[in-house]
Amino acid sequence: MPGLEDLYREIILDHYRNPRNRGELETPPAHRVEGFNPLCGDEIVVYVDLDDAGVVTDIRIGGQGCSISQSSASMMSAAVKGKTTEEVAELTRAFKAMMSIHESSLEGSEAEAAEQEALANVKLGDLEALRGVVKFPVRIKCATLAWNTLAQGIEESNA
Amino acid sequence: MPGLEDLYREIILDHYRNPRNRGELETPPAHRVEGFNPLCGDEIVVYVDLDDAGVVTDIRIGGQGCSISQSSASMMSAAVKGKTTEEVAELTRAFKAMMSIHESSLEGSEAEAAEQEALANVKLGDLEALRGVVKFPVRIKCATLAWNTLAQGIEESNA
Amino acid sequence: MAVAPPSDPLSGTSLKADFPLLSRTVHGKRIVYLDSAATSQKPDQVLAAMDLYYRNFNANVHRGVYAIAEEATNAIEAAREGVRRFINARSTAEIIFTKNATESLNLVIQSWGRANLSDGDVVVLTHMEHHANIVPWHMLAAEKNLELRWIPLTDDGQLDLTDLDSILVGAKALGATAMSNVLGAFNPVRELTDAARAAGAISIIDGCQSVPHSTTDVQAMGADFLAFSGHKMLGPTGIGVLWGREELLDAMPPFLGGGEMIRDVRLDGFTCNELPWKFEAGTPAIAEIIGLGAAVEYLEALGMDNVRAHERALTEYTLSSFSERFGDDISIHGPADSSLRGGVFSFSFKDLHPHDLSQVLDQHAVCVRAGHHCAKPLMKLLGVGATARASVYIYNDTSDIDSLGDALEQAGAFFAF
Amino acid sequence: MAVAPPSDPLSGTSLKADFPLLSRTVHGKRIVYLDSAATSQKPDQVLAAMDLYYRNFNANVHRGVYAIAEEATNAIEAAREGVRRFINARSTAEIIFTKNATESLNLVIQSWGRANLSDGDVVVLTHMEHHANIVPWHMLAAEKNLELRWIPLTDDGQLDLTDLDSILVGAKALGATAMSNVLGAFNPVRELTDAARAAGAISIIDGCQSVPHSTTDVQAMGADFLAFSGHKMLGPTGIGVLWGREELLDAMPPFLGGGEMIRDVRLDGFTCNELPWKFEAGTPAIAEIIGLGAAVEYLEALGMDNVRAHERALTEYTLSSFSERFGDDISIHGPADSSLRGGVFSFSFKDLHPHDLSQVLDQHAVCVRAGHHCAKPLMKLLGVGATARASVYIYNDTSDIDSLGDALEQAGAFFAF
Ligand SMILES: Cc1ncc(COP(=O)(O)O)c(C=O)c1O
Ligand SMILES: Cc1ncc(COP(=O)(O)O)c(C=O)c1O
Repeated sequence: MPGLEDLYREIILDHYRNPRNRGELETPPAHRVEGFNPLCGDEIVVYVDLDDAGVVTDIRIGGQGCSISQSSASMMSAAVKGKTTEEVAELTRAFKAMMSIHESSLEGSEAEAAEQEALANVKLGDLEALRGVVKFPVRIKCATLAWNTLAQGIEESNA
Repeated sequence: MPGLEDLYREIILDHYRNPRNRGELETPPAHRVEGFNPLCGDEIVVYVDLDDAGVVTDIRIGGQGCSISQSSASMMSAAVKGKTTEEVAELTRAFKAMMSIHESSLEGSEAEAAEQEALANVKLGDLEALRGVVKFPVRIKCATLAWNTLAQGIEESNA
Repeated sequence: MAVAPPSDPLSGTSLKADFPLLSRTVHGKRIVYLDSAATSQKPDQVLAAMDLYYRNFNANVHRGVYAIAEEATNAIEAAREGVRRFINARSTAEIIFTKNATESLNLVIQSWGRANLSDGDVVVLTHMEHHANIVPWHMLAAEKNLELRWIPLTDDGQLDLTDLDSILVGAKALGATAMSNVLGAFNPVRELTDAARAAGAISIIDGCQSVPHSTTDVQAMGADFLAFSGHKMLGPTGIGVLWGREELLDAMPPFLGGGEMIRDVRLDGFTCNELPWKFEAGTPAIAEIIGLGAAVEYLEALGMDNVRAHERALTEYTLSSFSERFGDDISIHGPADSSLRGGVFSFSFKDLHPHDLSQVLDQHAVCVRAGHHCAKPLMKLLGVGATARASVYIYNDTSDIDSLGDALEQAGAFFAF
Repeated sequence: MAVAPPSDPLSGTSLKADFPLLSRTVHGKRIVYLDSAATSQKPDQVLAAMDLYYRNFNANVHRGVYAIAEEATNAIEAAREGVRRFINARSTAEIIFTKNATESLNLVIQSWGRANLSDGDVVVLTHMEHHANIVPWHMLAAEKNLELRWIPLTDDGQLDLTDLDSILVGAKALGATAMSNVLGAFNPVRELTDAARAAGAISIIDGCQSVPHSTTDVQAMGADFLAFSGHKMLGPTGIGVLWGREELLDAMPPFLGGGEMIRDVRLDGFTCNELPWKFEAGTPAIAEIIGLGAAVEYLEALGMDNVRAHERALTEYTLSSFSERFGDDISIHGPADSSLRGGVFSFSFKDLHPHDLSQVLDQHAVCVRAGHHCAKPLMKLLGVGATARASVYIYNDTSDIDSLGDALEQAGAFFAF
């Protein structure tokens, strides 16, 4: 049985207590996007600033939520700053791959397996601390909320 | 356990095979009214002719249904012809009293008890043969269909 | 892929042991249950799955962090995946749980219909529809002034598709049952949906009678919506399914509003949750969804091709043994060819009214239905007020048909005195 | 008639034996179930009633002549009479079975609302409503261009009725919960319905939280409609009730169309069945209705005044022991006076997010809910995104409250490192 220590690593609680990049950015030039977790009421607001080359020049996080959603957002903000949107997309895929439960590998095609391997090489750094969330499936949506919201924000500001 | 003989008395089957007063009347002067048993699809059409004194001068029955609904309609037509609407109303009450299951006499007030007794004196004649229907509760609606339809017809033609 | 089925791959006799009700006696005789088109009996496996839920992980779903709430949520989402697999839907987003097939049909007709139909639009139905696929259309027709057109029937109780294309001209929607609950006829669903699509109409298929009795592949079917009920396919009461194509469901307005179906609610408005939850307002029928999941597993283990082969064999036996035994005294509505029909037999016997007939059969512990079977327009077309209807399922066998035959003989004798 | 109730007429401890789930262990500890406001546990008696149906008289209702169909029909109509008695309705014609309270509310709002409301009409709701009594109004408001007005709250989480009459000016309908599922507050329903009637508005009361926990008398209540769910009052999932005044129900158009709710169906239209069946389309939730009937009998045997007294005693215990144990570390929303509230405690504890809190509590087998409790407008008013919520029922006792307190201490310690 997974214990609380698997979920609440020290680094998570640190990001929760001392969130990085908390705040707002002026819109425009920044883009603002909101995300909801309809199950628990968590809300996240992401402000993201992209330059013409598609580099995340700045990012800020608002909203409220549990330690998992907030620390995930905080770590994300630190991890994506200065990255190109392609790099962000790859990081997002790698993070979500870590967060997904593979109940049956029968369904995965070979192409998917190759993709998995490629993503395994992406460096997640601090984000690795969230790996234990997989053992608490209801909390996975907490961990991915910020990432989905950012992805939506990037998509919208490219449109 | 009640047997089929309790339900299908010979006189019922006789009325079923040789229904009295089957047919139609011209409207006006007669009044036509339809009744449905939504559960089983039985349909009854009653044509009733009332004179100025409120006497049922003629009655005809149409429609289709099971032996219980058809024989009840047939017996009813024979019983009400020539009666005043007051007499018909009393007969209807007496018939329905016979058809109702008194699971608990606790609820009946004294006034109701008196009414019961008065109705017990109404002569039902052939209609008595339908008494066994009470033991087959789903069939009660078959037996009362014609009566409800006639009551509606009389009400409408008085209106 | 499938080889020609053997004459009867299932033994109804041995399956009976799984169904506790079938060992009950009525009026001192062992029950002969021949009313599965109305509702099926439930195997121990389904009852056990629901009992396990109530005794071990009863909790509200989707919103709890604690262990049993998570177990309950996982169980209903696993059942959704089971239903998806059973009908070969593309995604669980397309599997919406309702209270019964009637609600499923009303959901489509009211939500899709209010948003997409307007004054003078044409909807095509068949003359063998169940009230559940007629009355909601009447309600919408009154509101929107729609024209309803009806696909007629052939003399042996099949759809008459001669003029299908012209009937469909200008139609926006087609509603059709995959199998009639009165005639037993299996309809050519793919032909209907192809013709509808060609005419620019969506198709809404009533699968109440087909899904429990034959293999369902919504992708091969070519339909836009499919409705069915759990209680007719070994599942509990209180649960139905609506399958719909994701693009259509996505574009539709919500049907019932409340918890579960929202993403956000404010004083001045709300936004909807994603599919399938957008259409599942309020606390779901948790135990019932779990029971339906167990029913689907039970049917999958038997194999739906085997179910169909068993019932086809039983249909052939019924048609031939009754014609032998009763000749012209019995007349069975619907197609005579067992490849065109399922095990639903609406019949008239001598001059006995169905109501009287089923009363006598009950004394012999034989359960058949008597009535209009919620298909009054069809009854009118057949020229009857009601029929008696016997219908079979996996647990029935030839001995049940023989018992029905014996009871019919007794009924004939009783009313002949 | 009723004497002042003793401090606690029920012993939660001895009732626990009737509830199989409560002897389950989670993470090696005996479960402490404190989420009955979301859904209650079910006693053996309710599970047995449903099992008996499925094993002994499972058949479709209202249309069968045979014995088990009649037994099933009698059972659900007996349950309807039981529900009528339980809420003191005038007639069973007023008891409509739905799938949950959410459907009950949508039924009224859509059927009554579409027929009676038009452009610019005013509907008054309270700021503590559940989404089930908000979202359907938003949907109708968008369709009909209605104005929604909101009764505000006092600082201690009661309705602020200071301006009630002016808020109601010109209103056609009032929707109000009898007891908040977040604040625990019992609202003064009679005062609300009187004011609504005086203003010419009908009143639609959400009884989801009040009906399971206190005596209900719809005639004394003065309301026009009352909605509640079976699963919160010891009954199964998949069943809800709408009570309505017969004159209003009679005048309303049907909601879902299909079998059971019709008197006649033709190609060109249909006529409705009488009440209550007019609003019950399709095969009913037969087993679930029977289960609800058994739940009502169980509650009646306890006595609803005793249920209320038990929960009031437990409420007092909770409020005083938590204030003693945790002082300012805990803050409980809603009225502090136990005569004004039921046993639903939404609280914040230290600076812990409810989601994290309930995760830790789960490790101690304590089940509480964390989230917005389907009351997002209220959450916003309270200035929180979510709360943790513990809620009690007849089977809870002071030892459960103590276990919650112990687990809270552990949670505080865990997050303090
Ligand atoms: C006050 C209130 N109203 C409505 C509901 C909705 O009930 P259901 O989900 O059973 O439809 C609930 C419960 O979730 C509730 O607490
Ligand atoms: C063909 C058909 N359609 C619809 C229905 C309605 O199903 P339910 O009553 O479960 O909603 C039935 C069964 O009664 C049926 O046989």
